[in-house]
Amino acid sequence: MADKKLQLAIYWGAACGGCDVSILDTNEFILDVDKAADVRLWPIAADGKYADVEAMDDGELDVTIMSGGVRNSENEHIAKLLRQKSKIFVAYGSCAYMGGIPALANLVPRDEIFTRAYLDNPSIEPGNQTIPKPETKVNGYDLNIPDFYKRVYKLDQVIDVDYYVPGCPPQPDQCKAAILALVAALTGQADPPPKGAVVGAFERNLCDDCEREKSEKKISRFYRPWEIMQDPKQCLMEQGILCAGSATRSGCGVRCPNSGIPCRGCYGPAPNVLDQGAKLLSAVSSIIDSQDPAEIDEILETLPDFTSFANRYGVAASLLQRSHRQ
Amino acid sequence: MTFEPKIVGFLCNWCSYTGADLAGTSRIHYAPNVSVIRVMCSARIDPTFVLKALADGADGVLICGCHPGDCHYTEGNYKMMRRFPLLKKLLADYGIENDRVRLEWVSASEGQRFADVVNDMTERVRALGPSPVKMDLATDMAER
Amino acid sequence: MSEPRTGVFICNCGTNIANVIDVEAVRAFALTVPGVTVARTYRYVCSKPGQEMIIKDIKEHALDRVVVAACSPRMHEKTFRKACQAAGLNPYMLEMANIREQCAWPHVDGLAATEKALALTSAAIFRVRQQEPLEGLTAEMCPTTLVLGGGIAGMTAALELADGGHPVVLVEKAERLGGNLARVDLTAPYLDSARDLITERITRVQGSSKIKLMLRSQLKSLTGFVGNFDAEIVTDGGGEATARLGNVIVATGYKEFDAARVTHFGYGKLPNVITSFELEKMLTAGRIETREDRKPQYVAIIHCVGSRSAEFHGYCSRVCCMTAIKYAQEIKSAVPSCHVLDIYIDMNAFGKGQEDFYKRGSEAKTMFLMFGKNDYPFIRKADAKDDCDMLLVMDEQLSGKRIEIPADLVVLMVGMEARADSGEVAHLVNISRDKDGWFIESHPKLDPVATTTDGIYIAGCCAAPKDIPDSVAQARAAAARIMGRIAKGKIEIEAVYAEVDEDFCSGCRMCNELCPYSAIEYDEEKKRSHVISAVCKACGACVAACPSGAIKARHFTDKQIFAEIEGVLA
Amino acid sequence: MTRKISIDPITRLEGHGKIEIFLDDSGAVEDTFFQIPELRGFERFVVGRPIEELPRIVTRICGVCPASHHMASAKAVDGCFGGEVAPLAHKLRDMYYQAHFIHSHIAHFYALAAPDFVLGPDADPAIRNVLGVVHKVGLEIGGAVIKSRGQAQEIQRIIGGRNTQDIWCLPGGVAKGLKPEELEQIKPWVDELYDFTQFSLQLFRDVVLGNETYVDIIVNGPYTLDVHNMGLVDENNAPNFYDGKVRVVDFEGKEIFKYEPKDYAENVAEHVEEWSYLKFPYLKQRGWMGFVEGIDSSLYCATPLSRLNVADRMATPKAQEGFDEMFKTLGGHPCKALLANHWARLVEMVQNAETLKTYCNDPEITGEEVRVIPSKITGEGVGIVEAMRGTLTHHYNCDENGICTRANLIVGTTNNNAPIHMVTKKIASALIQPGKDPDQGILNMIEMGFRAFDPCYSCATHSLPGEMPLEVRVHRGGQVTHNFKRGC
Repeated sequence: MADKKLQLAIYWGAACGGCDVSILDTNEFILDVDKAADVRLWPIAADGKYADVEAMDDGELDVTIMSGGVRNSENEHIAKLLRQKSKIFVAYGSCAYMGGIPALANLVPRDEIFTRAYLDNPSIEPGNQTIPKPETKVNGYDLNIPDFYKRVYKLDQVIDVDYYVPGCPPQPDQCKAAILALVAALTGQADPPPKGAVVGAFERNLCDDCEREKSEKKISRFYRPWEIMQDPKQCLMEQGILCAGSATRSGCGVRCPNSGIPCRGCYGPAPNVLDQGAKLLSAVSSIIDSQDPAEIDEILETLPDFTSFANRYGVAASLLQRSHRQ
Repeated sequence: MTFEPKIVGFLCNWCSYTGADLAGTSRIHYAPNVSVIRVMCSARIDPTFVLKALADGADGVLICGCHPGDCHYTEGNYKMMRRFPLLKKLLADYGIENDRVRLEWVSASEGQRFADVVNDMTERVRALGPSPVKMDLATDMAER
Repeated sequence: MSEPRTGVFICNCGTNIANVIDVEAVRAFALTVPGVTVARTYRYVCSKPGQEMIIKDIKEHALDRVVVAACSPRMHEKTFRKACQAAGLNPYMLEMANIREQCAWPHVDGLAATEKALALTSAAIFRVRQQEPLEGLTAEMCPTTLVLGGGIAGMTAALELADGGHPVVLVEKAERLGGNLARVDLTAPYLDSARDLITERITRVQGSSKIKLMLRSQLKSLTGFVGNFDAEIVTDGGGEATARLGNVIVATGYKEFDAARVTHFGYGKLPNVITSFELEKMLTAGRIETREDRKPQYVAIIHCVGSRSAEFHGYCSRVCCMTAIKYAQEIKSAVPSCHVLDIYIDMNAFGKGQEDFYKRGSEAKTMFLMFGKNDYPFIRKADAKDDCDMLLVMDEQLSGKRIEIPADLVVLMVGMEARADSGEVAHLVNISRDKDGWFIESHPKLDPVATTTDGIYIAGCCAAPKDIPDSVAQARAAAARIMGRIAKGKIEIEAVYAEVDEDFCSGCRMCNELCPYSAIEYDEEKKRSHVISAVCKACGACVAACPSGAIKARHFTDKQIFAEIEGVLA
Repeated sequence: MTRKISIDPITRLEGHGKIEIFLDDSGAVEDTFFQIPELRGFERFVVGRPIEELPRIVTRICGVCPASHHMASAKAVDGCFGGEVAPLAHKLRDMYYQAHFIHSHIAHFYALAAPDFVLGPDADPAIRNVLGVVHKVGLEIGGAVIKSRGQAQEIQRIIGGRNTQDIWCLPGGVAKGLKPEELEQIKPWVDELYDFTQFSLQLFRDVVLGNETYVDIIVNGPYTLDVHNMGLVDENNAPNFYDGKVRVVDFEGKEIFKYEPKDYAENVAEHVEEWSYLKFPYLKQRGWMGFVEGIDSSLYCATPLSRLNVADRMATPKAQEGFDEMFKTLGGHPCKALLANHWARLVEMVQNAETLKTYCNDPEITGEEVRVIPSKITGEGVGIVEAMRGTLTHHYNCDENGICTRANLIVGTTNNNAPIHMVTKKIASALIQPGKDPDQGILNMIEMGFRAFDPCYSCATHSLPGEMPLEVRVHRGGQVTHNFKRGC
């Protein structure tokens, strides 16, 4: 490139597009990005040719911002290609960072996903026995579709990632801050963050920014959000409503608890934590107000399906990564 | 050759670890499959330890603490008592068989009991065969 | 972190370890682990030359970490920490692999045991890599000692301390001092008067300016830590007192076994079946008679009532045998005409002067009969034609015959058992009990006076059945230990405790309720929680529970334990 | 299904939406296949989750229209609790949803459709994007576009606490109400948005209708299909996006049927082909008759145009004017010109803005009774809303503890799977004739066909949202003779 503009690519793997919308949600900032950078690829908003990317030199792109994890062979292929073409690779959003909601599929066997989608389903064509196949022959024509992997991977399980921006989706201001930090680093105005850093989030957990009043905690039963009318001022955990805020990095602006909805952990674990779910488990169970095994079981009955709360966005990032049922 | 399970034990310093020492001092013989990691109290045992042990290739994890009401820290073992059932639910959802992770109360004077627990657990885990976790994670990557 | 320089020392423990584990294989393995500079095996690493070897290597090879694969850390961790210190290495840069108690001793298959020893050693090497130098804290040592129990042990300990010039608070539940010994007449083996033994002490205790005596009183709560305890003491009738204390001696004694629980002796039904303590009463009164006020012609003394039995207590109560011999002699001198039958399982005469005492006893006309463990004599009312009140039926072991013995008075040598409130006491002062309810020493052989809680000591029969000299010895030992620490003035607090990294604490307050010692404080201003190091006992409950990973357990950090896990499974 | 397939570098590329075109010996189009590469299995992995969590999980099916999934899901969940919902909550949800429609329609029209019309289908792809449009029409208008979309998003955030991955709905209502001061904050934006919808219509008139070629393409291009239309209508058969009955009308304007959401499974079924992960819905009573057009066909479209085709009228006055103008210009109601979807979108946007205005002036809207605590768990619910891209159906079952036992989803774009498959063949056949060699131009032409549907494969298969990456391969005599790619 003749001019000094930054070479930027924005791409999605097994994502929903919400991350791209969060970039659009920086509104006027988009125009600044347009001034500062050549957006070489951005499927949701710009016209980029796959061939163009293939034709790039290695490292020709300054930054690739990729949302979404890896669900199939295509996701992996393009992630690897963009990694090769990029100086800095940013895993953007919870899916890229931790696997995200799609990684809840890691708790179920792949064949059951097909059964449910194509066979056991109230609106499927009566008597249907057909299931899509990667390779088929239809009246003499060979057709194929990509292989659906056994599980979902977070990006750094497939490629080398330089920085992470957590959030589902990342809060637009955080997105802005992260992009500005990278631009500053690339234009030599600031030191780059240490490799592997989580940018666009804070060091402390959500409780640090949550306005709700907190006191000592003891839980004698859990409530599901619809079971009670909550006190908007008091800590949700203390009201018995499971909230992942205490085990989740802050940076989202506390939008869920502020709206009366408990945190589900999309910003991921605290800096020193290996497994967000295990930590939430440890904290939440420790404050159960009983020393009697039977009573403890009763109390836990009021907290169904804890696993999907423990790693709502991070099954792929959890230590066990997926179900190991044989 | 029969499969020899590798089991990681997390024992509290005051009751269970002392009990395990007593089993040795009393020359009570038991299966050599459990390697013990000493913590001050079962309350120090973070569920993360159990998950990490499984992810790193342990075929089983044994947790031992003082009997309820007899904790050196008065109520540390109750914290473990509360975490354990929730941890078991989580492990079940991740497809980890029930017998692979176990919590037992072993006092400083129960050398024999410690030996029995180790023997019984070793047999159960041997019956289950090797833990799939480490292998799964390796083959997933290969299959991509 | 620059590549660590670790020294690994594998102990043969004579043949204890080396006979089962291939220590050379462990040594060879250790040398293959990155960061290991030297690895040696040695006959006894804990011996002086063994420690000198470590010190020498630390200096020569500039070691910054030491792993000792030997016995249980509960045995020698302190020893090797001192060695490191002597070489100028921070004691917390040591880690032990327990390849004796938890490997060589319980395992027979040498190959498997060696495999496990490798795993344990590798775990220690991985762990020590993550360890950091730690400094302990010091705190004031309050010179006042709380003594719980005014029996012979409690009074002795109190006087020992008072004589040393140190203040004592002596708390006794009953309205008088003396404990169980006050219920005894003469003592074996020298037949000196128990009364004389205690009255002298009671008067001195009451007279001492250093001893604050609180009768009809009980400990209500104990908070704080060694050198800095705060006690709440309640007295019957609503009196409440608080005291600042440095140390506590628990000397709460024992309770006699309830003879009624043994059915075949008919205690409670047959009026002339009495317990040893009931006999003591008669002896003190100097009148040995049956309920019918007749002088007994046949007195049978039965040993091991409640002791050494499958049904009740497995242990030996230690004092009953000699006491029984004492009774035989006292009864003889009180009622020369009567026949004394001593019915026992084994004669336990282990202590000083006791064997002679037993000889003298047998020379006096006492008939010794032996019954088998758990094969108790049976007592029934005699028939009119018989010249006695009761008949004892037993399978006599020495003759091998089933015999009937006449008896007018049967004395049951009731054993000792832990007091009903021992659980409560253990909870109050935070020490643990064994399966029989006796308080557990920090080490049964090497430290039978201290407990697992720093600053809490035990003396007398609350720890296990003892005779008077043992109780007194333990009491004086406890007092001496405490005086030593008082002399030192300050006390070192272990460097192992939890601390909050405020950069990561989010003030969620999950941990606040979890500390049994209330060592966690929440700062409303800063909206952060923090741990009072001196009060923290390092259990790690808050560390595991902290969802932010903001609380660190010094010397038991996540990093260190993760490394240990990786080491075991490497 | 767990068998392993090794994927060589060439087949790796075939994750793109893909069209296979097969020519006969004469070189005429013999057959075409439109294939969708991916699925994610939401229907399966929401099973076992507490049912009230689903509205906050299924939004990740699509971040471009998360509110559609949030609303359909919330209504299905309400059903599982016996359908007790605070009346005010329905109003607030509907209000919120109008704002979401505006945000999405603006994004689609200006980012995806406008480039074709403002810059022209033949413009250099490198500038044929939203920024190109901005540069062409000027920063001022570009700024207005960005500002308006931003306002529509912000309105959702203020009402529901969050936009993009909505969190707001709970069984029996919503988690928070609308405070008077929040309403005051919104009001001026709503007025501005209304003006912007008028501006957008005018822009369409000037740039598109003012251009002969465009009108010709719209009306006479190969972009028509003789299939039926589906859409959600209120009791007056006016479009309703949040609630109502599903009406299906044939392409001649005759009502085929109208059903309650709970009866969807009697009326719609999904056909499966081995060669695509995406299912092909059809009218169940007619049975699967293959990819055929005609008055007896069992296929239908569910698009903005379809919604106006099934509607007898619009629900608001200014929108009604737009409705009349559009069908008059296009030669009557209903209309089969797929490209008219862009216009229909703008007309819908007017109704959205007008509805928002009405709510802003509703004195009850700032009330506090926004949620009731459900008294029972009845175990089944169907929620249907109009997603921007078509009728969206969520159907859940749960056990007595409110744990999800089954979930079934028929999403907007899926409805249009068969029509898209067919229109590609139409376009291909029109462009590729014996002796006429296909060229790169085929891509844009085919792509315009796609854009009409605004296909969202994030929704449909949870693959790639927004612009459809595309690969076209032409086979002849068992050989691939041409291979065109765009996007990725």
